[in-house]
Order: sequence, then C-alpha cells, then structure tokens
Amino acid sequence: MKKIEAIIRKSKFSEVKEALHNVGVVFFSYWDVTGLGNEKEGHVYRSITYSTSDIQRRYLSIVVNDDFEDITVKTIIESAKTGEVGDGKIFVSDIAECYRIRTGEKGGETLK
Amino acid sequence: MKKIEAIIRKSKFSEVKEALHNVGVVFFSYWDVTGLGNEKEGHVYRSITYSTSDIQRRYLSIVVNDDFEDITVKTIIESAKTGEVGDGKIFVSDIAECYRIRTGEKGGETLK
Amino acid sequence: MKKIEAIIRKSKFSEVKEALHNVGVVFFSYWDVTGLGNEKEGHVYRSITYSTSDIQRRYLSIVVNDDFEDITVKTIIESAKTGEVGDGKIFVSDIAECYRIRTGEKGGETLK
Amino acid sequence: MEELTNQITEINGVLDIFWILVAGIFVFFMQAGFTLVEAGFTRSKNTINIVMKNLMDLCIGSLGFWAIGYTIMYGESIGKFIGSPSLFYNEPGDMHNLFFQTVFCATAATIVSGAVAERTKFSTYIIFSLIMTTIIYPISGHWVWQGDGWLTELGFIDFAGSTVVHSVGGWAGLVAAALIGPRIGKYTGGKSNAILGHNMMYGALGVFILWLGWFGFNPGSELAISGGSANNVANIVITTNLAAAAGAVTALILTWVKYGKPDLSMTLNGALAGLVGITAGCAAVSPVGAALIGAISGFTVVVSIAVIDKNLKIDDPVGAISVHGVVGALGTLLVGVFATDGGLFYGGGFKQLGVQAIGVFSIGAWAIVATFIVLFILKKTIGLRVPEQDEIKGLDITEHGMNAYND
Amino acid sequence: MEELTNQITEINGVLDIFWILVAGIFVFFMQAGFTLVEAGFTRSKNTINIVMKNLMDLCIGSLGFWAIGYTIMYGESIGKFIGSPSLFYNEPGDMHNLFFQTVFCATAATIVSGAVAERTKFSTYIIFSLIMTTIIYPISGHWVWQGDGWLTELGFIDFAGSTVVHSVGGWAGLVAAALIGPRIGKYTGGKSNAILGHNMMYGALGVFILWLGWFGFNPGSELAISGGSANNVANIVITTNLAAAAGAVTALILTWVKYGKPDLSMTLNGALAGLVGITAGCAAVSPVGAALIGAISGFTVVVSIAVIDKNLKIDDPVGAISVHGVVGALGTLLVGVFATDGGLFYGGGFKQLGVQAIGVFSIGAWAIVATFIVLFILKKTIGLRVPEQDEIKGLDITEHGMNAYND
Amino acid sequence: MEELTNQITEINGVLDIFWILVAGIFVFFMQAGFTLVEAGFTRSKNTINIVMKNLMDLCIGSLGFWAIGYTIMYGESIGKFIGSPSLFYNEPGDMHNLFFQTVFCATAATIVSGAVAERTKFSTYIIFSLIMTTIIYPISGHWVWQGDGWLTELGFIDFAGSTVVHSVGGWAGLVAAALIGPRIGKYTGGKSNAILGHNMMYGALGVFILWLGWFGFNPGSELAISGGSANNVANIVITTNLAAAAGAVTALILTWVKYGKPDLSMTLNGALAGLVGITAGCAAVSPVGAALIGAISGFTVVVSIAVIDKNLKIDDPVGAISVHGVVGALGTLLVGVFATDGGLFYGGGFKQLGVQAIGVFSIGAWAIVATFIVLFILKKTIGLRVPEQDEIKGLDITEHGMNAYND
Ligand SMILES: Nc1ncnc2c1ncn2[C@@H]1O[C@H](COP(=O)(O)OP(=O)(O)O)[C@@H](O)[C@H]1O
Ligand SMILES: Nc1ncnc2c1ncn2[C@@H]1O[C@H](COP(=O)(O)OP(=O)(O)O)[C@@H](O)[C@H]1O
Ligand SMILES: Nc1ncnc2c1ncn2[C@@H]1O[C@H](COP(=O)(O)OP(=O)(O)O)[C@@H](O)[C@H]1O
Repeated sequence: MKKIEAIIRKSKFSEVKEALHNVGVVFFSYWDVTGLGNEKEGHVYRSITYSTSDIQRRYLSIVVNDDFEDITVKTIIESAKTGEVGDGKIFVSDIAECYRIRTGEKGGETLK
Repeated sequence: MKKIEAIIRKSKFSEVKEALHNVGVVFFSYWDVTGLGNEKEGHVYRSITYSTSDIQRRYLSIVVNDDFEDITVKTIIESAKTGEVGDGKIFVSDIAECYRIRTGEKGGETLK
Repeated sequence: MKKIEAIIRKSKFSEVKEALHNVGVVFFSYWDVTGLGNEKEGHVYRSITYSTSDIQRRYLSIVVNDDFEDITVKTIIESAKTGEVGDGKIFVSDIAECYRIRTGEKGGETLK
Repeated sequence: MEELTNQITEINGVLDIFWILVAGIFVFFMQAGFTLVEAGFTRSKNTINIVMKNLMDLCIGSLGFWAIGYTIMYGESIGKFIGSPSLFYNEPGDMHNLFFQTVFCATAATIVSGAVAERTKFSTYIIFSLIMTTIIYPISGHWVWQGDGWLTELGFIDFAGSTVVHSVGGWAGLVAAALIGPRIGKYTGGKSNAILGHNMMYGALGVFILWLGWFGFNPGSELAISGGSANNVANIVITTNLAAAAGAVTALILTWVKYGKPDLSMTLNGALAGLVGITAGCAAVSPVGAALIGAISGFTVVVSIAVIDKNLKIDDPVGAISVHGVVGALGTLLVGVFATDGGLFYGGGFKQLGVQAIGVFSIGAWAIVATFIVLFILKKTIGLRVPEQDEIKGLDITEHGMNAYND
Repeated sequence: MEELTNQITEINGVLDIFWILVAGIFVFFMQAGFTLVEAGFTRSKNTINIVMKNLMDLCIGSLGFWAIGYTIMYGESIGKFIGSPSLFYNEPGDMHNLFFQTVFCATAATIVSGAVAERTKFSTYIIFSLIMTTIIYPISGHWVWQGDGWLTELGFIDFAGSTVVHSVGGWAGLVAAALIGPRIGKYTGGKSNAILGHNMMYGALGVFILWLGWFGFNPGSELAISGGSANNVANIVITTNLAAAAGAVTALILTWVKYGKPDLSMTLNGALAGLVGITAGCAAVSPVGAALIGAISGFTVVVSIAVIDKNLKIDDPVGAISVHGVVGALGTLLVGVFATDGGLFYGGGFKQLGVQAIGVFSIGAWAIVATFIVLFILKKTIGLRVPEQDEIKGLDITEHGMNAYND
Repeated sequence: MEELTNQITEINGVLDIFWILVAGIFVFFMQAGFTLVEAGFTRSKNTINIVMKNLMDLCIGSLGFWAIGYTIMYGESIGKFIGSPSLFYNEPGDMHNLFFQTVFCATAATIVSGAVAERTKFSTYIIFSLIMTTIIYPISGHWVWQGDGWLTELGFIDFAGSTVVHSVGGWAGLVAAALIGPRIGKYTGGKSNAILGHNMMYGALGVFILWLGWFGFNPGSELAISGGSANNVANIVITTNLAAAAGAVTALILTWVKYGKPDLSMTLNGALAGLVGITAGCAAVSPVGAALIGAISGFTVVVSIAVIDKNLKIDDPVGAISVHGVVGALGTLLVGVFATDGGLFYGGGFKQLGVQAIGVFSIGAWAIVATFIVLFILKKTIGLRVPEQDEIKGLDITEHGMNAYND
C-alpha cells in the first residue's frame, strides 16, 4: 500500500477531486496548509508592499493499493496543473499496515 | 518506530483520547481534516437538498516504539468504533529516526 | 529522499523558518495542530482552574534529498529549542517517490 | 399669545425633525445589517469584496443623492414623472429630510449587492451603484413620494417603501443576477448545488440590526411625531414588530415541516420578509393584519427562494430578489387587502388592490428596464464578471489583494 | 388659552411616547446582545441553535405577549394577582407601552436560553418560551407593575425590573439548568471542567450592545421624559452607567487577585451584573450608591458563578443564573439599603428592606415553582434534552442540519 | 400666561436633555466600534487584550471622569487653565451633561489603545488610562469647552472635538507608540513589514458603528435641539455624513491608483478620517465644504499612515495617530479655511486660521508633554512592554490566560 500526499493549489481542488473520482479514487482526507516554495505572491497592506511565499495550499492524503499508485499520481498531475510556478508536489511513501475501524479488518481490502 | 495515523469521527475523540491514555499512549498530535469516504451525510440548505461525503474528521498522528504498535491500534479500533459506516481508518508506517528537540537526543527513548 | 516532520512551538516558528532559510531549506509546508505531550499549561476559566496538555503546536512537513537530512534536523533542533519541556519532536521517514506537478518530472531534482 | 402659538408650532417642528433624524440614524445602521447578512451568507473568500460594495454604495449614495438624486426625486415635478434637478442640495430647513431620504436611497442600492455577490466586477458595481442612486431610484421614487407624482395621484399606497425602496432594489437585483449569471459551481448537470454561507452568526447579527433599523424605516416614514402622529408612530412600531415575528415563525415552521429541520438561514430571511412585507402597509393595517401579512411574507419567501433558485435557476446567494423584490411587491399588493380603510377584507372592494397592482407593476417595469439597459452597456464595455480564475480564488485576494481572515 | 394648554399637554404626551419608543428600540437591541454573549461563551458547534433560541423567544414573545400576555400583566386586576386577559391587544393610544413591555418580556425569556445552552431540545425550549412569555412572566409582573398588584401595595420597589424581569429569568434558568442537567463532560469524577467559550469577541460585542440597551431599559422605565422626568431620566442614565463600570472593574480586580490574571469573561459578567444590580434602584439611589451597588454586584457575580458551578454543580454555561437571578435579587434588596429615601444607610431603617425581601422571595418562588411544573411535564412528555450523540456532535448539525461556520 | 411660558421653556429644556441623552447613547456605542476596529486590525492572539483595554478605559473613564475629571474640565475656571475640582459630581439638573462628556472622555482615552496595541503591559495601560481621563483630557478640554478657558476667549473653534478629543487621543497615542517601540518583527533590516489584521469584518462593522456613533458625537455637540438648534443639528448630520463618505471614496481611489487595488483597511480609515476631519467644523461649513474636508482628510490619512509607518518608523497598528492626531489637527485648521463665516475661502482672511493653529499647537503640545511625563515615569517603574516571549505568544494567553477563539 502507498500513501500519496499531494500539495496543490486550493483553487484546483474541485477539479482534482472530480478527476480522482472519475478514476475511482474516492477515499481520501484533506486539509489546508501553508506552503513555502518557489512561488511568490505580491501584496499591499496599508501602504506596505510585500511579497510572501507563505501561500495557502490544500494537502491531500490518499492511501491506495499499489496498483492504484500510478493512476492516482497521473490524475493529480493532470488535473492540478496550471503550468505556473506553484502547482505543488506529490510525495509517495510506503504504508506498512492499514485498518478499517468499523470492522477491525486489515490490509488492502480496507481501501476499496 | 512506527507512525500510526488514525482518521476518526470528531465526536469519538474524547473517548479515544481517554482510552489511549489508559494504555499509556499519551504523546501525540491531532488536527481536523475533511474526509471523503463511504459515509454520506444528507443536508438541506436554503431549500436545496444535498448529500455530501466531505465530512469533518479528526486526524491523529502518533509515533510509537514498535512494541506499542499493536496496543495502540487495538485501542483506537475499540474506542473509535460505532459500527456505522464512517468510523475511519488507521494507517501504520515506518519511522526511520526520531529526535527530541529539547535535548537533541534521538531514538526510541524519546518516545517515552 | 526523506520526509522530516517537526512539531514545534508556534512561538518558535519564525526563528525556525529563518534558520532553515539560511541553510537553504526553503520548500516546505506547515499547519497548526494540537499536541499532547509532557508539557502542561495551567489556566483559569470562569473560576475553574485546570491544566491541559492539549497545546497548540505547528507542524512542519519537509521533504528533502538524503544529503540534506542532517543539516535540516540539526537546524531545527537548534532554532526550535528553548530547553523547557514541550519543545517538540522531529520524525524522519522515507519517501519513495516525488513529483513536481507543474512539470510532471520526478525524483530528487524536484526538491531543488 | 401669538408668540406662544408660534413657539408651540416651533416645538412641534422640532419634535418632527428630532424624530426624523433619530429614525434616519437607525436606518443608516441598516447598512451594517446588510453587510453582515450578505457576508455571512456567502463564502469567506469574498468577504472583503462584499464589505467594500456595501460601504461604497453607502458612500456613493450619500454623495450622489445629495449632489443630484434628491432633487430628481423631490424637486418640482416635471410632468409628474421626474423632479427638476439641481446640484448640491443645501436647503437649511430641510436637511433632516435629505438625510432620511439619503439612507433610504442607500438601502435600495445595497440590496443589489447581495443578489450579485461573489462574482461581479467591483468597478462595474461601483458604476451601477452611482446610476442606481442618482437616477433609477430617484425617478420611480418621484412617482410615489414627491406629492405630485402620477402614482400618488392614482392613490397608490406605499407608506415606507415596500415597492419604492425594496422591490426596486429587488428587481434590479433580479436583472443583475440573471445577466451576470450564476456563480461557478452553482449549477452543475442541471442541478442546483448548495453553496454554504460562511458565518451564520454574522447573518443573525445582521438581521437583528436590520430589524432594529426598520424601527426607523417604517415609523420614521410617518415623517412626524408631533400631535396625533405620536400614536401613529407607535402603531407602526407594533405592526412592524409583529410582521417580523410572524414572518420568522412562519418560515421556521415551513422549513421544519418541509425539510425536516428548522433552518436558520431561511428563518432569518423570513423575519426580513415580514419586515419588507409590512413596509408598504405598516400605517394602514391593524396588528392582526400585520401579523397576517408577516406570515404570508414569511411563507412566500421560502417558496420564492426555492423557485428562483431551482426552477428559474437564477443564482441569488442571499435571497435578495425574493426578500425585497417578490415580497416587496406582495406586501404592496396586500395593502389593498388588509388596509382597514379601503382594503378588500374590510369591505373596500378591489379598487385599492387594482391601484396597488398598477404601482407595483409600473415601478417594477421601470426598475427592470433601466437596470437592464445600464448593465447591458456595462457588459459590452467593461464587463460584468471577474475572470473565472479570480472567482475561484476569491474576490478578496484578486480584487482587493487581501484575505478577510488572517492569524 | 385652553387650546394652548391642551397643546402643551399634547406635546408632553408626545415627548413621553417618543422617549418610550426610542428606549424600547434600544431594549429591543438587547436581543442581539444576549445572542452574542451566549454564542460567544459556548462552543461553536452550538451557535446556530443559540441564535435560533434567542431569535425565537423574541418572535414568540412578540406574538404571545401581544396576543394575551400583555393583558394578563396589565389588564384590570383580578384580586391583585392577575390581569383580566383579552386577546390581540389593540388600543390605539397605548401601543408604545405594548412595545416597551414586549421587549421587556422578551428579555426575561431570553435569559433562560443561556442557562440551558448546548443541550436542550429545540422544540422543548420553544414551548417553554411560549409559556414563559404568556403566563409566567406576565403574572408576577402584574404583582409589581400593574399598579394594583399586591406587591405594589406593599410598597415594593423594582423600578426597571431587577426582580420582575431579570431574576424571574434567572430563577427560571436555575430550575431549567438543574432539571436538564449538566452538559456531557462538564463534571467528571466530581470535578468541574472548563468548557471554553468559542469567541470572546462576540461576548464582548454582546456586552457592549447590552450596556447600550440598558440605557433604554432603565431610563425608559421612567415611562416619561416630559417635565421633571427629564432630569430623572438623566440621573438614571448616570446611575446605570456607573454601576456597570463599577461592576466590571470590581470583577476585574477580584479575578486578578484571586486567579492571577484579569479574566475577560468574568469582567464582562461583572459589567452585566452591575447593570442588573442597579436596575431595581436606578431611580432611587445616588451616583455613589449606584457605584457601590455596581461594585457589590460585580463582586457577588464572581463568587456566585464559582459557587453555582463548583459547589452546587449546576451547569450554567454563560452565568445567567448568577448575573440575572442572584444579582437581580441582590440588587432589589440593596434598594432597601441605598435608597436615598427610606434606605437603611439613609436612616430609613429596615422597613423597606423587609418589603424588598418579601417581593424578591415571593416572585422567586413563583418563577421557580411555575418553571418546575412546566418543565416537569415537558420532561415526562417530549423530553428536555437532545440525545447524547447529538449533544456530542453539536446541536447545529443535529437539530438544524448545518454548521455555523464554513469556508 | 406666565405659567404657559414656563411650561414652554420647560419643554424646550426637556427636548435638549432628551437629545443630549440620545446622542450620548450613540456616542457610548462608539466604544464597541473602537474595540471592533482595533481587534480586527490586529492579530488574533491579542484580541482579548484589546477588548479588555477598550472595556477598561470606558469603565475607568466613567468612574474617574465622574469622580473628579468632570469638575476639572467644567468646574469654575482657575486662571482660564483648569476647573476647580470637586469629588463625585452629583448635580441633579446636569446629569445629562455629565453623561455626554463622560462618553467623550472615554473616546479620547480609547484612541490610545489602538496605537499601542499588541505589546503594551495591561497594568501600565490601566494606569495611563486613569490619568488620561482624570487629568490630561479634562485640562485641555477646559481651555476650549468650559466657556472661560483661554482658547475659548481667543475665538478657537472646535465644535465637537477634532482637537479636544481626537487629536489629544492621537498625540497621546503617538508618544506612547514611540516610547513603547514597535512590535517585534515590524521592522527588520530597516524595512517595514506588513502585519495583517485578523478580521476585516470586525474592522468594517466597527467603522459602521463608529459612523453611527458620530451622529451622536457631532450633532449632539450642539447640546440642544430646541428652537433653531433643530435645523443646526440636521445640518450637522449632513455635513458629518458627507465628510465620511467623501473620506472613504477618496481613500479608495487613492489606494486604487497608488497600489493597484482598492484596499479595504485604508478605505475604512478614510471614512474615519472624514469623520474626524469634520468634527471641528461640522457646524461651521456648508455641505460642499464638508465634502471637501472629508476628501482632504481621506487623502491625508492614506499619506500620513504611510509616512508614519515607513519614514518615521512608528508602529501604529490601526492608524490611530494618523486618523485622530494628524487628521484631527488638520480638520481643526480647515475650519479656518472652510467656515462659511470667517473662513479663508469665504473672504475671512487668515485670522481664524491663525487662531486655529494656536489651538491645535498648544493642545498638541500639552498632550505630548503630559503623556511623555506619565509614560516616562511608568517606564522607569513598572515598565511599558510585556516580555518578548509574551509578545510572541500573544497577550491573550500570557496576560489574560485565555485565547479569544476556541472550538
Ligand atoms: N520539499 C517540500 N516539502 C514539503 N512541501 C513542499 C516541498 N516543496 C514544495 N512544497 C509545497 O508545494 C507548494 C508549491 O511549491 P512551489 O515550489 O511554489 O511550486 P513548484 O512546485 O511549481 O515549483 C509549496 O507551497 C509547498 O506547500
Ligand atoms: N484511502 C484513504 N486515504 C485517506 N483517508 C481515508 C482513506 N479511506 C478513508 N479515509 C478517511 O476515513 C474516513 C472514514 O472512511 P469511510 O469510508 O467513510 O468509512 P468506513 O471506513 O467506515 O468505510 C474518510 O472520511 C476519510 O477521511
Ligand atoms: N509520539 C509522538 N507522536 C506525535 N507527536 C508527538 C509525540 N510526542 C510528542 N509529540 C508532539 O510534540 C509536542 C511536544 O512534546 P512534549 O512531550 O510536550 O515535549 P518534549 O518533547 O520537550 O518532552 C507534543 O505536544 C506533541 O504535539
């Protein structure tokens, strides 16, 4: 099992969600984070011009069976991309074990 | 060392916290996330009936020594379960190293 | 590639951010969490004296190439430390793969 | 003796001015109420934009109505259709009226901002707001409230402005919302989706403030408190309060029965509907009549919001079209039914009702046509909507460079 | 000449009506204040429910008090205990009084909602609210304010309602909170746990609004402003303001000394306590007396909240029982001490104090018994509390199908 | 006959008291406005502290001004510089004035809290607030408003207190902000950093409430409404409203042109600047003059905020120094320019302008010197600032033991 963590633009979230849905990835968790990266946003507040790289992002955490890894990554890349700096990153790591609380069962079956 | 990530119902949190406490798991971090899963909630807003699977959940991240893995997982499953769809998931993965900032020491000792 | 997760005091965040910046770690994501640990805070609310170990913390998630692991950990420990109970923890784990959404490229290059 | 009589006359004049000013101050505060309701019923990413619009239509309305609008409305009548305009009104003995009318004008303007929330270009809104407060509103207002207007002569009753203020704002909002189109994501696959308001406490506080302001709006429209007016004012306070209460209770029950749970946002709209509904007839109906008008308004608003949203597929985030347009018109018609003097239920036949219908219809037509022309021109020139990406990101950051909420 | 005298009499009448209406409008606004304080002092998951309760007791109170409550309170006295009821009050020259009394009635009702917050069934609350505003409050109000009530005849002084309004609400809240029981998690292992309020800014804004409203509540209870009343009204404004300030300062100092830090939520309660405490005697005491009453009230509320919470183990999330019940009673008693005419400290002996005690006690007993009976019946029928799981999830989503805060 | 004349005189007296009280109540509400603006424009971790400061300066001001401040300001003049103090003012026929002046005094005090927000020790602020309301403000107030003060005799015009109230508060804020120093992180490497306000909706609601309150502040300063005063009051309502609107519009345009986007927080400051700017001359200028003063004020405040922040490097989180100090002084000077009777633009020459300058300068000097002495002593004794770690953690948790926002 793999955990796929994607950090994307908030404004792309509904597209990504729909795209994932279309390829059958319908279980995941998400929350809002602040990201530091290459992108900078320029602002003015009360006459002070400033530029910040602390930008609001959405963090998706998706655990999938190994055979879903590629399609999930591919789908996110396609749907979250604008081509501008700041589109975000995807990180893949291993999950050792996985349980469904409701039933207590474990293993890849719980991800379906 | 293992990282145990549990996504549970917000309303079950105090029970889970207490249960973990009782088995000696008193160090962890948590935050609120939105989860997509099997569970759906039906609502009405300004005459529009809709059903959403974007449900508020609580995310627990607990790093424990290997010998604590089983009891932690078991405790969460027992205390977070209602038997209804939407009770959540537990994911276990490996932690390579671990540090206590205050002292700079590393390894499993820091988790005690 | 490694994922370095650090849970630090909110009040230490700007120092840590600057210190990381100085050693060239400028890409990461962070969010606020509640942490349970050794530290306790005593409060009074409407005449009730209580002590809580549910303390607001900041969670940093930093994915770096292997050669950056040590310096990142070291920098965080130095800049986040106050010496008082509650300074937080750092967890290191492996990342299997990594993608830049904007370009679709993968591997350690995307972290630079 | 004459001296004393004069002094008494002066005192009565002072009382009236005093009351009009206090009432006007309460009406002024409604701007805060509208801002809170609109912001609360929309998403947090558009809060600054909504505040800006409400603040600006107040400011532009204050300046524009003084600069020219007031005389277009109240200047000597030209053919019963429009007042003779003059610039920068400054009539020392009449400033209390200028103030009272200014805050009414600002109300009409601000209604529109709710209907077009979350997607409209700020600059476009500003221009429309200027035209609304200097031309559209003053002209139809002239017909009814100047004294020589053609609707006055017909015997049209709109005591405090269910039609003159509220439905003008509501119909303008209808045209604007239709022309601008729905928010992205509001209708997908022919289905209307719920887009939740971000802070129901703001919505509720806004309604309390609006309700408060209405105690200036309706009773203040007596434009006097001396002599017999004092009791009239008190009566209007009661009819206003009962209609609001009845509107809220009716909406509560209706949503409870219909959707299984008592819905706060609809109940709040119900209270506002009661207030809008009673505005035309607040001085003409009995307390029982007021409670009934309130109940009918509360019922209507719940149905109307559903129909406009789901059947007409016009996206009105806060329900402004239903609350102010539909219920404003309805309330004006109901005067013909519930007026204790001349109403259908009081043996007055259909005459008053007919006159009311003419007024409602002609003013509605004016508001719709005028708004359409203005917005059509703006559409062809500077455009009505923000770019799609800006709408998704939120107007606060894209139009104003800042989020409303930070750490 | 007579003509002129009549006109002058009329003007004085107008002034009084004018003032009563303005004061009533300020009192009306207290509903927003209560809503904000209660919502701010409780958890975010119950915000909509709290708003709904406050909105509904206003609406139900407005309708119910008009429909029957007003005449039960002010109708011709039947044996000094109750007014002769009649339906749908409509006395053209008296509507200002109906309005003023309506908003007072709504205040008494809304106090209860704070004490029972976060766990009570919405439908149960609605029913109780209806009975409170049409029966419980009007009856004891009759004893003191109708003119022929038995407590009036005894010489009981409760100028603006420390007892008639506030402690009635407070005692009803006490019974309700005790019967309904504490919130889940409030008491564990015999220990009282802190359940933090979710927005202190709401709490503070609410207190500012309540303080504002009290400038209608107390000075408005003069029920006149013409002639010598003008100075009385001004005096009452000052006593009211000083008591509030003294209450807040005292609570601040006390929490600072006792708990090490100046606690906002207690200081806010201190200001409210000062206001409640002065309500009975606002017209009878000197400024110094007012400041002292305020200080005593501020001190008492801090102690009382601790005792009720930790010793009596009655869970009152916002401190309504202490602020309105305990301090309301205390303030009424203190009239017997500080009244410049007849008070203990001014050489008046214990007579007035005794009468005050009778009033406080008998009205308290009435409120407690009546509330107990009503709630006991409701408990045996539809129940008082929401199911445990609903309470944990929050009443907003379970009772109203929506969260107060969204993106 | 004489009887009737007396009654008429009494009625006029009642009208004036009535108006002063109502106006005072509106001014009182400004405390809520200030609290909201200051809290909204600062970080969430300091919200409770800001509420506490605003609440406490109201309470301390209410008590202190009554206890001694009022007579220092309005007592019989000692050498035109200070009133004869007496304790615990209690003059039955004058309590309306005590109230009106109390809320003005609280306004002056509360301005300071904005300038020193997010870093000042709570106990230090409390002490300063006490001295401000009992000594600093009453003394300079005496010079202008007591009737025998030296500035009154010179012919200095400050109708409602652009200088007496606002710039005294503003200059005190300037000295305090400079002495206390900037917030940690505000200036790094010689650069001024943006520290975002945490809730723009609070800021906006606060400005609406302040604007409302100003309809008590300026028109109430007529201190009468009977006879010819009624029209004066109405005039002042209009000049006040136009200046606010013009100030907001000007600030909007200026930030739009200068920084590319219309900035809400500056626009809100623009509205406040318009209000402060017109305060001195609200009764002396025409509507056009008022609009111009508002526009100049709105322009000035945007420039002034930038200069104070970026050039002088004085950290004023909410812009209090610019809004109240700079624009207060400017508005007072502009009376010499726009007064229809005696102003420079109306052929009056430089005389009035010169007198205005003397007043602005001498009162400014007094406020600066007095504040400096007080704060210098406090600095050497209990200290002005919280410890660095406390500031970083936030004053809410460190000074008051609680966060403003919870679940
Ligand atoms: N190494 C990293 N560790 C954790 N989060 C990262 C890392 N690199 C990027 N991110 C997240 O991805 C977001 C986008 O990255 P950015 O560098 O701005 O754009 P791009 O990937 O297009 O070059 C950042 O704001 C941050 O939240
Ligand atoms: N594969 C997954 N990856 C990440 N989070 C998941 C995943 N599956 C479930 N979750 C989280 O668990 C929550 C509960 O899951 P759900 O499918 O609704 O119930 P159940 O596990 O009882 O079938 C979801 O809302 C989501 O937050
Ligand atoms: N095993 C753990 N798993 C996850 N988070 C932890 C763990 N241990 C500590 N933390 C986080 O680190 C924070 C600080 O830990 P604490 O025990 O209070 O201090 P210290 O590390 O100095 O002993 C906690 O509040 C919690 O957020």
